[in-house]
Order: sequence, then structure tokens, then C-alpha cells
Amino acid sequence: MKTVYVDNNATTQIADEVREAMLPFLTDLWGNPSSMHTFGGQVKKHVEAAREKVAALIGAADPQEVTFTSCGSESNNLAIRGGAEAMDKPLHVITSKVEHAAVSGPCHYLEDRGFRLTKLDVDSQGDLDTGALVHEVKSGKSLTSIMWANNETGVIFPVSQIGELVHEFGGIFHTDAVQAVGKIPMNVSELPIDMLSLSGHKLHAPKGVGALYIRRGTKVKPLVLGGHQERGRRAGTENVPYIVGLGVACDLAGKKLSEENDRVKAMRDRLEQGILACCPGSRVNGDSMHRLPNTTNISFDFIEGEAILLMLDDRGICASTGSACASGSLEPSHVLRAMNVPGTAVHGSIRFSLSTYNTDEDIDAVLTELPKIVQRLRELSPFV
Amino acid sequence: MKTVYVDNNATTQIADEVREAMLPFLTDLWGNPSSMHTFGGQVKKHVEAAREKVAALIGAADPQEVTFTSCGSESNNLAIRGGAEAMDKPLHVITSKVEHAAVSGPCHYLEDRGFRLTKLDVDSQGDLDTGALVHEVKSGKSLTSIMWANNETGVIFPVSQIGELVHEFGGIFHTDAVQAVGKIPMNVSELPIDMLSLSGHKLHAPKGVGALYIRRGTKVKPLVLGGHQERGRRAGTENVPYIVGLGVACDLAGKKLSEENDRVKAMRDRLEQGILACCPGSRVNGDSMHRLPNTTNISFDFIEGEAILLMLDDRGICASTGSACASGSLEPSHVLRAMNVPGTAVHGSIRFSLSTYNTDEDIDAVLTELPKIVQRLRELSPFV
Amino acid sequence: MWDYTDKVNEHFRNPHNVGKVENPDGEGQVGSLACGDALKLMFKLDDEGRISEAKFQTFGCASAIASSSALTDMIIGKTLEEAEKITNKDIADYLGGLPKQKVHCSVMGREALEAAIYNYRTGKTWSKEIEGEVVCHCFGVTDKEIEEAIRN
Ligand SMILES: Cc1ncc(COP(=O)(O)O)c(C=O)c1O
Ligand SMILES: Cc1ncc(COP(=O)(O)O)c(C=O)c1O
Ligand code: FES
Ligand code: FES
Repeated sequence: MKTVYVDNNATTQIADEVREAMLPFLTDLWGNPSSMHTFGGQVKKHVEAAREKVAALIGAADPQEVTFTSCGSESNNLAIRGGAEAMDKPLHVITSKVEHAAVSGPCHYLEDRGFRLTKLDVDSQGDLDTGALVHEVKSGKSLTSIMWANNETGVIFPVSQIGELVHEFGGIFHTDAVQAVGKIPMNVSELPIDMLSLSGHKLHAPKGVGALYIRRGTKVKPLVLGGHQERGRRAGTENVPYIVGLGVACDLAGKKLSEENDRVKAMRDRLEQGILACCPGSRVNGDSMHRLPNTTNISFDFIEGEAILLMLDDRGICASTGSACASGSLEPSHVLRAMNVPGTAVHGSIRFSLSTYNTDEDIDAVLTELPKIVQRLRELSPFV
Repeated sequence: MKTVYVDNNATTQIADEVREAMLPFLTDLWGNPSSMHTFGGQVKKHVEAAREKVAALIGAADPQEVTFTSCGSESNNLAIRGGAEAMDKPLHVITSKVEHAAVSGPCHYLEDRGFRLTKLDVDSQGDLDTGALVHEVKSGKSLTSIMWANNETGVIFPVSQIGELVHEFGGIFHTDAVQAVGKIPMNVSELPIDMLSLSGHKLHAPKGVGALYIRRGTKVKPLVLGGHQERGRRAGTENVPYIVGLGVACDLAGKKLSEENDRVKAMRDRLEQGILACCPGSRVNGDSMHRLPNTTNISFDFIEGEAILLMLDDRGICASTGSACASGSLEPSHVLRAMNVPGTAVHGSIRFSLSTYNTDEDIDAVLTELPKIVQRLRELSPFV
Repeated sequence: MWDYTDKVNEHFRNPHNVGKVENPDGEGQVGSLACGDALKLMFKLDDEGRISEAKFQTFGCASAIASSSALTDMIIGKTLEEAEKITNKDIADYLGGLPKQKVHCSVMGREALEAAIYNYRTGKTWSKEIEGEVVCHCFGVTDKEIEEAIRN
């Protein structure tokens, strides 16, 4: 059975170019970049070249603004815990109700330690309540962390507007851009963003590498304390192969940005329209104007998400309910709840997320199988 | 020019078996182990198999006592910061003066936040002042972090004795075993150790993966907060390829333990004796009774370490002064200073650290080149 | 990914006894659309007072579907007194076990059966107070009930 992978917001396949670029560093060039000898030291320039590529994709003015980490979650923790620790009076943390656990986790951590925490609402379209933000930022210097794009719905937040508001009152603005980087164009140097998190495995680099953009002048205390790696911002011997891989992945993502917003978007739209047309009682969750080109989140009345997923899985189709890392939990998606998705629909939502590796045949496969599954499960439902 | 790599305490080459085992996970098996679908979920059992292998090497009673991290530094930070946070009254942190920066860093972090910090002395042999430890642990429940083996000198600390003392007074004992794991036999389940750090790249797995052993019942707050990965102890999508690689590396290390303590030790001893014999004014730093089988740290009077290193490098020989990650600093080694290594010798020390990949020819090469270099530099020295 | 047994997978993929019983002798439903939980169970008795037909409908995850299917299989042919003795653990055992976090999914089936028997005996519809903290929001199952289910 062919695998139809439409779960690219959970993780992506490693691009061939990325793997090829990494292999020498898993084979002969295994030296420690901090070593004084040539064998180790020669590796350092490859790390720096990767830093330049990451900087280029996000539009950082200076590659030194990029700190490599071990994943998107660590980037978020470094930004929020480290950013709050470095502030003189970091009393107010502002975030949204639809953040990834790797943002809400450190925010609640700070709350437990006496910070005031505000979690902004979203409306039924998943759009941020920026009015409330205006009100909150006024109350004093804040650390605000709002995601660029939501992992479950793909809804894009107005980071430029948010950052301006935050800056107006002297606050610091971090954005979790794990789902946005490589999917939409961005130029942080021209945006009011102080810190930005990204993760390799969402853009065809491996799982286990990430980066945090820290604008020059922004103060952050390290999370992993120890050696002088990453200019003292992140201790630990550098994961050279993955850093090199992340560099290449960023390069590729830059080149494929237009394909993502063009061919991938067209496939996504066909998938979405197709599902809505052939599955009665289905609806799209999330603002369709401000949405990542690759994501669609669809609710089905009266049936439950896990059951749909498992039946899709039987047919080789990989999709997801909410975020993969929440799949250990039985709670319905906090994102859909924040959006007040009504009734059983909140339990019956499926996220399809595409990448440039998807084909029209993948879309056909989903459109053939899904309606049968929905009908079958509806027959089981006491509500229909 | 052939590279003679005798810097295995800085990092090691990736074993072929490790790379081979990782490749499928960089190629076809790139799913997210937390995914609900088979394509992702099937990967999980490989992560768990790796956990069993790590547990087996260190003698953990239960694989669930092993938490994967992104490096040895993170393991140390998780143990110390997370361990202190989880204690009711974690007022006293005890460590030694010869720890790696990834231990002293988080210890100082805690000191800055109001913890009492005690850093125990070592004697001129690099052995711990256990008398002082007896005195300190008595003063109340402590978090004690003492390394199993020193990275610069290879000196092995009496972790069993230390742990017993700490436990007698209700404290928690963490050991940074990054340099010990894979080099000497160990069985944590029979030792009074609550937490133990290890790092992949010191035992022929890649840089960028580590583990923390957390004895069942020991409380630790996570450092990277977010998703439910690693049973809530470490958020972030798992670095599956490296975790698999670390498992294989632990397997291999177990099989090669006797070779390490036999052939590698014999090479080390020949190297050490050879240098002492042909370089007047040289001496070994560190207790030769309690020492890792692969490490020798030798001081040369009147000449400077960096100069020796660079000349060795010209001849393709890779060695190190102190720890690689400190090489950005110009300070003489904190370890040798704590040992009160006298006069110029503290500036003129070189660490040679071997692995099972070294050969007798490597030793011959060092023994041929080093005396020439030492003599040459002595001619430059104003002290001779 | 949940570690479901083959038996769970089988019952989830091809659930037995789905639907409604015509003119049921007993009918029980737990949960409601509003709070997001729902399982409906109906049965018919034969002349000897044994359950001759039992059917269910559920809005639920794979465990809930499999548990309901298993339960209907288990009660057919039993008297109400026998059927009443079936515990959540019996259901889980019948399925070769359920993942720890999913044990509660078998609770609902048990309760729907209880409700249906109550309905048969009294002619009334069973309404039930839920105490404790709601753990499984999708079905309004409480921690107390899970505890009981696990202890059973
Ligand atoms: C004793 C000791 N602890 C910790 C570390 C840190 O390990 P890593 O580089 O994997 O973070 C090292 C090596 O660099 C070490 O030698
Ligand atoms: C929005 C968002 N933030 C953070 C993360 C965490 O990234 P990682 O798994 O690399 O830690 C993810 C994905 O899991 C995500 O979707
Ligand atoms: S003279 Fe160069 S390091 Fe001190
Ligand atoms: S019924 Fe199965 S998760 Fe709640």
C-alpha cells in the first residue's frame, strides 16, 4: 500500500539534498568545531555557513542573530524562560490561547513563579483578539509570545501589528514561527520581532535541530548553561550534521517558497473543496484568508477524530487530529475549543497538511477514501 | 598526511555500525513517533529499543529511567536545575572545583538564585576531598553533583562512597558520567546514584544526543517544557536517528569495554611512559590509580600548551589542552589550578585521550614527534 | 500512537451489533450532545428472559467503539442478572486489554447497559449525577469512575 503522507505540520521527510549534505559530517568530518586542531576546527566554517543560510531564509540582518538549538521546543523555552530572566522587570507575560505546548509550558512556568500571565482569546475564525492585546500591552513592559502561524489550523497571526504594539510600550516580542518558516515569505530584519523560533523537521531537515533568532541587542539568558558554544547562548557540543542539514533545508525552502504558495496551495484548496463538497456536515476550521498555504483543518459533525484517523491509516493515509505531541492526551484540541467550535465538531476534526512532496494523486486518494469513512462512522453515531 | 586522533575526550568518530543503524531513519523512517498513524507510530518501538540499550550499558533497572536529551550539557542542566526545582527545600548545592562547565554553570545559576553553593577541593592528584564532603552533606538536605570521571585528567571519583554519604543525610546525588560511560563498567542500579548524565559523542554516537538516567522515584522538573515526549520529562519531537544511534553505540561500547580496559589502556600506558621517558621536565597530572583507561594529561615545564598543540597539529596529531569547549578561553585549566599544578606546568599541559580506533602506529607517531616539538619550544623559552 | 490489541482493532473496524433494536425492552443512553459524550444501548429479551438482541450507537474513539461492540457480544444470551455482573475489567479483558489512558472508554458501555436495565425495570429514563473531576472531556467520564474501572 502506498503511503499518502498529508501530515507535514507534524513532521516532514528529510530532503535528499539535506541528507546528502549531512553525510560527510556523519562520516569523515566528525571533529569538534571547538577543537584547536585543524581536524576539528575545519568543521566550524560549515556551521557558520549554515547559520548564514538560516539567516537568509528568515531575513536576519546578521547571521550571529541565529542561535542553533536542539528543536523548536527548546527555542521557545530559551526565548520565553531566558527572555523573561534577562528582563529587568519581566512581570507580565502575554500569549494566546492557541499556542503550542512548548510556548504555553514555559509561560505557565513563569506564572508559577509570580509573573502575571495573560492568554489572549481568538475568535471563531481563530483570529487573535488584537483589541485585547492593545489593552494588555499598555499595562507595562511585557514579554509577549504569539505564534506566527497556528499548527492545527494554519491561521496566520498579524505579527507585524502585534510586534508594533508590544514595542510601543517597551515590551519584547517573541514569535513561534515553527509552522511559518519555509511556508510563507518573511523578513525579520524589517519586522518588529525580537525573537523567532524555528524547527528543522518542519522544513525537511531532521528532527532534533532548531534555531532561535535573537535580534541584536535583545537579552536572553541561556537555558542550557555550560561551555561557550553559540557565543554562550547555548552550551553543548554542536550537532554539526544537523546544523549543516538545517542550512541546506533553509536554502531549499527559500527556493521552493513560490511552489509552496502556488502548487501546494492549489492542492490544498482542491482537497478542501473536495471534502466540503462530498462530506455533508463538514466545515473548515480557521480563517481562510489568513492561512498557511499547506494546511486545512476540517471538522465532521457527529463523528470522532481518532476513529477517522485510524480508518484513514488503514488506507495508508497519514493525517492528524490537532498536534501530534498532544496525541497522548484525550482532551479535545485546545485550539478548537478556544475557537468555540460547536458540539461534536470539536471532537471530530482532522488536519491535513501538505508539502511540496505531495502529488495530485495524494489528493485523489484522500478524496476517494474519506467520504466512505465518514459515512461508515456516521452509521455508528447515535446523533444522526 | 595521516590524521592521528588522540582527542577522544573531546569527541569521537561515529562508529560505522552506528551510522548504518541511523541511516534508515534519515531516509525512509522519518515519521514522528508521537503520530497516531502507523507510518509515524512504528518508529516509536525503535526509540524504546534504544532506551533499553542505554539502560543496559549503565545497568539501569528499568529503561524508563532513561530520558533522552540533546547532549551531555542538557542532561547536566536538567539534572541540576530540574532536580533543585523539584526538591522541597533545595537549599544546598554541593559540587567540586573540577566539574565541566555544564555542571558548574547550572550550579552557579542556582547560587545566583539564593542556593548555598559549596565547591569541594581536590588534592594535587586530582582526588576529591571526601572529608570535606562528609562535613558538607551533614548540614542539611543537599543536591550534590560530582562527576564520575574528569574530562581533563581522567581521574575517577568514588561515586559509590559519595552517593552513600549524600543519601545518609537525605540528599540527592547526580553524577556527570559523560566521560565514564563506555570506558569503565558500571551498574547504576546497585549504586547510590539518583541521576547520571551521558553524552553520545563521547562514545561513537553523533554530537547532539545524550541521556539522563533518573532513578525511579527521583523528582525532576523538565528543562524544556511543552509536549508529552519522554513521559513529560523533555519536550520536543524526538531525534529518532540519533537516539537509535546512541542505542547502537551503547551496545558496541558494552562489547568493547574489555578492549578499552585492556588494549586501549596498554596503548595509553605506553604513550605515557614513552613521553615521560623522552621529555625531561614532564609529569602526569592526576592520580594514576583511579584513572580512565584512555586518558593521560601531561605537563611540560617551561613551555605553553597552545604552542605544543599547534605544532602537533602541523604533524596531523590531534590532541587538546583542557576541554575543547574551554578552548575559546585563555584561562589556564580550572582543573589543573584546583590541583595546584605548579609554575609554568599549568600552562603547558596536553591531554591525550584514546579510543578503540587508535592503533600502535598512532602511539608511535606521537612518541616520534612530541619530543622534537618540546625541545624546539624549550629553545624558545626564557625559563630554560 | 495507541497500542491497541488486535481484538480492539477488529472490533473497531468491524463493530458488531451496530444500530437500533426495533421495539426494545430496555434502552439506555449516557451523555448528551451538549457535553459531548454519547452511547446508546438497546436490548430485547426472549421468552426465557435472556437478551436476544442488543445494539449500540456511539460517538467515540476507537476504544469506545470496540468496547461497545464487545459489550453487546458479551451480553447476548445472558439474563439481565448475569449481564449486570459484567465489569469494565471484563470488557477490557475480553478485548485483550486497553491502553491505561483508554480504560475509561469502557466505562460508558457499562453505564449505558445499567441505564438500559433500569429503563426495562422501571420504565423510567436514568439520569445520573457526575461527581469528581472530568478527565475525559469528550465523554464526561470522571476520575472516580476511572478509578473504579481500574480497580475493578
Ligand atoms: C565531563 C563532561 N561533561 C559534560 C560534557 C558536555 O557534553 P556535550 O558536549 O554533549 O554537551 C562534556 C564534554 O563536552 C564532558 O567532558
Ligand atoms: C507551532 C509549533 N511550535 C513548536 C513546535 C515544537 O517543535 P519541536 O518538535 O522541534 O520541538 C511545533 C511542532 O511540534 C509546532 O507546531
Ligand atoms: S600570550 Fe597569548 S594567550 Fe596569553
Ligand atoms: S471515550 Fe475514548 S477517549 Fe474518551
